[in-house]
Amino acid sequence: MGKLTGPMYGILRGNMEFLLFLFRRFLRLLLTILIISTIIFFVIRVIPGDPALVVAGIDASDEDIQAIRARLGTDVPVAVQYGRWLADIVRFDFGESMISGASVNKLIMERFPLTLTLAILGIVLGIIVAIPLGVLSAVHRWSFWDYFGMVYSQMGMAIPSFWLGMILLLVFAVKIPLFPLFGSDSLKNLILPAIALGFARAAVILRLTRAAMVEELSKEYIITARAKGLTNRMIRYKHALRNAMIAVVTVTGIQFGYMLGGAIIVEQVFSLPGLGRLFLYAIYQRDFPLIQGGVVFIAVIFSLVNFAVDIIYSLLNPKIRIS
Amino acid sequence: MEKLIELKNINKVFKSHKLISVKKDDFVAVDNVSLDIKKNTVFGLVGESGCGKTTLARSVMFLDPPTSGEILFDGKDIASLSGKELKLYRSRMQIVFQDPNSALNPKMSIYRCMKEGLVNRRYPKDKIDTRIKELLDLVGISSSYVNRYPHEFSGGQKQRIVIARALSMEPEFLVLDEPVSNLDVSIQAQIINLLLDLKDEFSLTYLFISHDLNLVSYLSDEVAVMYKGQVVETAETEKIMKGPLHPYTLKLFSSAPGKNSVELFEADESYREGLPEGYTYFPPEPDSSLQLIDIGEGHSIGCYALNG
Amino acid sequence: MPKKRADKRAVKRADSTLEIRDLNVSFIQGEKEANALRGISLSLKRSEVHSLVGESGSGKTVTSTCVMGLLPTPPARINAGEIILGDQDLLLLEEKDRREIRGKDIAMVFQEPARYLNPTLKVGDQITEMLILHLGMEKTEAVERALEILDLVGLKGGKRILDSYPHELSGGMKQRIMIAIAISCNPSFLIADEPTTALDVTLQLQILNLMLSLKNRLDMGILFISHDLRVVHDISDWISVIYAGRIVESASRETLFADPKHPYTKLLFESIPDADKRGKRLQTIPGKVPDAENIPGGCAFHPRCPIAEEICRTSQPETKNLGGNHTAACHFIGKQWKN
Amino acid sequence: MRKTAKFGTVLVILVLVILMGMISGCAKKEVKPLNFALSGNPDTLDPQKTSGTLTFQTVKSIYDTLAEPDENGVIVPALAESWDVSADSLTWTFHLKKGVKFHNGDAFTSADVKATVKRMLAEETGSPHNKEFGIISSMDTPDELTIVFKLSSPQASFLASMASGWSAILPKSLIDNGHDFDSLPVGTGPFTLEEWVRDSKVVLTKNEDYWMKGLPKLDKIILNIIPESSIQVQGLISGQIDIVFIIDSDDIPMLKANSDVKLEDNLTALIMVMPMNTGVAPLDDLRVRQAINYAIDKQKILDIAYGGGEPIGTFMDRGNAYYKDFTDLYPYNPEKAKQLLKEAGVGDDVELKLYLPQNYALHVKAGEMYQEMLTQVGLNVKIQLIDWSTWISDVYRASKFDLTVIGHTGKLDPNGTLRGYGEGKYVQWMNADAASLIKEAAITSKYEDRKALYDQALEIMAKEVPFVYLGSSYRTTGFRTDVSGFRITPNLDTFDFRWTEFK
Repeated sequence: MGKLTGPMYGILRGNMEFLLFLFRRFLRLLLTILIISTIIFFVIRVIPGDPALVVAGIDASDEDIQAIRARLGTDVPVAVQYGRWLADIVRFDFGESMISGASVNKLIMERFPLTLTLAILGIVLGIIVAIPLGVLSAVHRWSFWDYFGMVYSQMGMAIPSFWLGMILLLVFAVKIPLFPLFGSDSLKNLILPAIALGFARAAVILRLTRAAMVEELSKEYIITARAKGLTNRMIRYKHALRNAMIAVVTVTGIQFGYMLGGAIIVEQVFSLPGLGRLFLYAIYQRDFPLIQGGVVFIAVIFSLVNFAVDIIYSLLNPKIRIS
Repeated sequence: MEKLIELKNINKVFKSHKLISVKKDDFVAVDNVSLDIKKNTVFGLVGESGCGKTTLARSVMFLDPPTSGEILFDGKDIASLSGKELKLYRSRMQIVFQDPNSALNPKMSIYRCMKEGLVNRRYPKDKIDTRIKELLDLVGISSSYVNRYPHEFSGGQKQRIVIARALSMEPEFLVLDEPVSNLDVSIQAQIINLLLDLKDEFSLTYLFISHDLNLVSYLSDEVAVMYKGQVVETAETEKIMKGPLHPYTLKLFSSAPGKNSVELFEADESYREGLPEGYTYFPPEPDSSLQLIDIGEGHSIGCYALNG
Repeated sequence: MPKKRADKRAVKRADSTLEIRDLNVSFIQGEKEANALRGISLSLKRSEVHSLVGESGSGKTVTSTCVMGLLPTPPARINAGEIILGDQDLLLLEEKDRREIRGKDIAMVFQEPARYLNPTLKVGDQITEMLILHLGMEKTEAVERALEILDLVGLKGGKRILDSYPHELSGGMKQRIMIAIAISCNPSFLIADEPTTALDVTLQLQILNLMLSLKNRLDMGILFISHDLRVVHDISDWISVIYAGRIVESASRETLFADPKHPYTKLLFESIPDADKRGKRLQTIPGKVPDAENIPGGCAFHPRCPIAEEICRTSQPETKNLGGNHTAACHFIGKQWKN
Repeated sequence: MRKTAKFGTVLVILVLVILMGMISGCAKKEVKPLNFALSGNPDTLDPQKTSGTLTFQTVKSIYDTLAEPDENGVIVPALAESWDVSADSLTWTFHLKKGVKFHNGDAFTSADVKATVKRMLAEETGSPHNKEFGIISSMDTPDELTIVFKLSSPQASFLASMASGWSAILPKSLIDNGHDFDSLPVGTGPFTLEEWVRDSKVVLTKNEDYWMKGLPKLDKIILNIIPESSIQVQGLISGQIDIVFIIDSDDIPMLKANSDVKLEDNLTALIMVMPMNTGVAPLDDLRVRQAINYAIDKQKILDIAYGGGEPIGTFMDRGNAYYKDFTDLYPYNPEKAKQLLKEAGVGDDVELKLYLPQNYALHVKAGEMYQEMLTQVGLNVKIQLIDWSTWISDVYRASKFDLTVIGHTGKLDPNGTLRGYGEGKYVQWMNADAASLIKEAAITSKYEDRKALYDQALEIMAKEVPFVYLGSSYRTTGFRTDVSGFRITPNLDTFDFRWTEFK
């Protein structure tokens, strides 16, 4: 094994061990999906509302509705529906939307790129703003930057993204028409939504960055670094920030997960054809397969994000090896 | 002298919990330990950190029941006790840890913290206040401080309060896990004197755990030396101080400070001091098992039989 | 090591003592003022171990951080005193110059290596960053030097150790890394703040022996800070006993252990438990070390002192030289008492 | 500190540069399209598979039907040049237009009509309307331009069915291929589908070969799917949207002040009502229902909640050819209401639950006004918000409600509007006379005869008041001033862009 040490050690030491780790993660993912999807399967059937009625419209006769139920497969007992559905999802087949008849997989994959781009842009904007500001706030406590950061994070937590989105549109799409008011053709359409989405997340990341930096700066190894005669810059950025990032990365990952949820509101305001609106209408219309597929999809995304966070975390934190 | 505690072949294994794992890395923290602790004596347990002292103590207290082995308290097997009896037995044994801060709830006044234990064991309500005063008096804390909170006390005072609380259960047996290591020299002496006084006054029995050889040799009647979960040497204190035999004991003794730069004792395979014929201090096979051989007058050493 | 650089360092090596004179430090917190150091003087010669012994709160750590220039001001305030290295008073230097000296001329080793090492930096980086900063070495050169230093502190394994993270090393190894970091720039003086307290006895002995051998090889002066008289006994050339921010007694190790003059020193010796005192009650010192906010007037030790008289309450005893630089600050030096 | 400031400045500049880079370099000019604001995504573009209005609003421009309602709601020829009905009303013969072409180039013939209706009837198509066509017993195509439908029973509404959005004619060749009409509609309509980005936009381009000469006038239409009405309105103001279909009454004053925008009010085919569950006490008591009708200031609710409209007084939309005025029956008279309630012995000890569909802000607003007015006369009304699918399943299908607020869409054929009332349809109102009148009208083809039957039925409904008949509301459409010729098909609420143009 020779020279291999450090974070990726666990991965490189033996492919076997890493594969096993992946396998365990995968099993855990499957288990999570099974549990979540089972819960959602029954919950959406317990809440009132029948997709057949949505399909039929209010003027359809009882006969029509029966026919539609039969076609949708909601005319059999819930247990049978559950069994059918389980049998389908093991083949990664989430069925067809009850309302539009399109394949759930296709509908989701059509919308996902936009929501993903939006979330990534949002988190990148959030990080660009939050981490430097958080570090500055921590390093120069009670300075202008710190107060600025505090005001910002207060605002970020308090301002709803719906409202912020509206304001951004009124200012930057109507008063000063730099950006389009609606549409989804170019990256330009995503800038304002990404800001609306990233704003609140940035506030959270900022607070955390500040807190983590303050904590790290009060740790003993900082005294060692000072005793070594290192410059303040080295102490802050080489020593403290590196450690502070461990916590920041975790929270940023979680925030990224929240982005997918926050996207629902932002997509509504900015008329973007993303996952959020797809799922929102699926719920309105009681489109069972689409709701189920959506929940499973989000669970998978969350797990993947968590997985990525774990990997980055272990890269940053040598104490956590992947095993 | 009568035995209060008998430990027979105590093992404590920490299992690794993994859904799917390539290897089983169970950790044997206590490995086949047998000891007798006599009534109204101090039994010292020494060894380096991580050698299993604290785990053994927790097993004895039944805080973490041992994986296997028997614990006899006053001749009774603790494992055989029902929940109710166990609770009763447990109140006869108390433990004092190294760090009094974690033992005291910072949000509770000393009075409430003392009262809790007494109420728990159904001490007559009207006598609780008097009892608390008595106990605090006993450990040298002015009873006018009862309404103060832990942070208002110094480390030594907090440790006294912890001891007072332990005493409120009227135990017969106290496990003292490094009770003075965090204290200043002058305070340390006060607590040690207090512990010795209490032992005489209430006929207590102590299991005293420490890495400080000087302290253990001052305080204990008998000493056991632990190394990697096993007891490698045990004897009356005087005996072991005068003639330590096991190479690990020797190493430990030689490194105790205050001797002006003694070189660390490092035994080699040829070292067989005090061993009966046919035994060795070093495992002849990787999986040989250690035996505790009595070489007379209660002095036992851990060694391996040469032939199987 | 390249010759040129060795020469450059040789010029600087003129300073043979680190001298603390009448250091007076207090901490300001709102209205309150805590007198942490009330006139500490001690001198540390190269290739000598000078121990500063005292109980917690007596001012040991304030002294060492003050010498390093790491005392945060505020809340700390240096009221008076000098710290002389060579011909400079360190307290008068700019922060930038101070930083030059830190780590390079005066280095420090701390109590708990696990917490005082950066958990996310490889130990190699933690050693070499100083060589690069203070000695202007290239990275590869610094790694070479780091390997030499590892050898010096008795760590076998070379590169593999440099590529490790602190948590991958045992407690003893971590403390050796701390020492390696401290000695990497060949400092003239080393401040060791309870460097072995967190270690088991066997490791403690190893580290103490290592420090002694390094002292001799590198011609360092060590200011050894400890609360453990027995450890101090093993390592020191000279010992100063500190109580409530003042040095109450200072003597060579032999003298101090053979003939302590200050009642506090005597009581400390007698309160240490060991096998010889079996069956006897330990000598105790009543009360506790006063906090820096409420130091008693007169001799600060008088409330706990068995021989205190009226004068001890009113007047602070002067530090008297008892010959051979053995000093003690007591009105009744050498007076005996009955237990 | 100076370094920090520099760092911050660099950061700000960096962000700006990135943003500017994204803004520039993506502007292209071409033919001026008409931008229309559509409030939601059509579920599908297959007219046979849905009952969703958004689909019909979209495919109206892509498909044609044999007949279609004109601006006044009169059914006029479209793909069929003319039609004949046999005396027994059982045989319907349609004569088709010549020279009509599908977007894929296929010529339009009677075979396409037959294939389309067959597809509609097929179980696997899953059309929610297939029962409506179940009365067709046979179809004959004597020649390419003639199709004969034989019905199993007389059905007056058959023509209306053929004029409805779901009777759009699809090309036979593609039906046979199993073409994906869901996302790639192919019809004979004035526009062809260029692109459908789900939840974002539908782009339509001119059908150069359209059978109506000189139409359509526009080259391109973009139906922008914008769920937030305030964004639609902002789009209209800023010129990014040319037509906004329904405007929230709150926005009207602001738009009126804008010279780039003009507003047009039309009466909708909506029957705005507060249904009362006549199956539960105390609403089963006619006096209570009458009292409630007297208690409501109908014009006020129309004006405030629905942005204006005209009262109806019975269950028929105001603009309908079968409408008869009964608005004088229950004028606003709270005193009378109180008196009737007293007679019926109903006080505020009876709690009436008013279920409001929460995604329809206008109904919620109206509901609050109803509650207020009913409270004035001493009733105890509690509001509960529910979502749309719950409304359908619980209120509409299961009649689990006391009061609710809704707008029923008036149908092309009155039978669609009235069918089922008097027989317990969701308000649980039972009236044998009304039921038999409605049934008889359904099989009467002659207008005058039908009208007489419906007049009687509507009168009974107007007097028995299972609803509070509020009125037909106005719909306000907003246009950029340079847009003209936009039509809305009555009773279907679909958009007709054929005559629309920029001035």
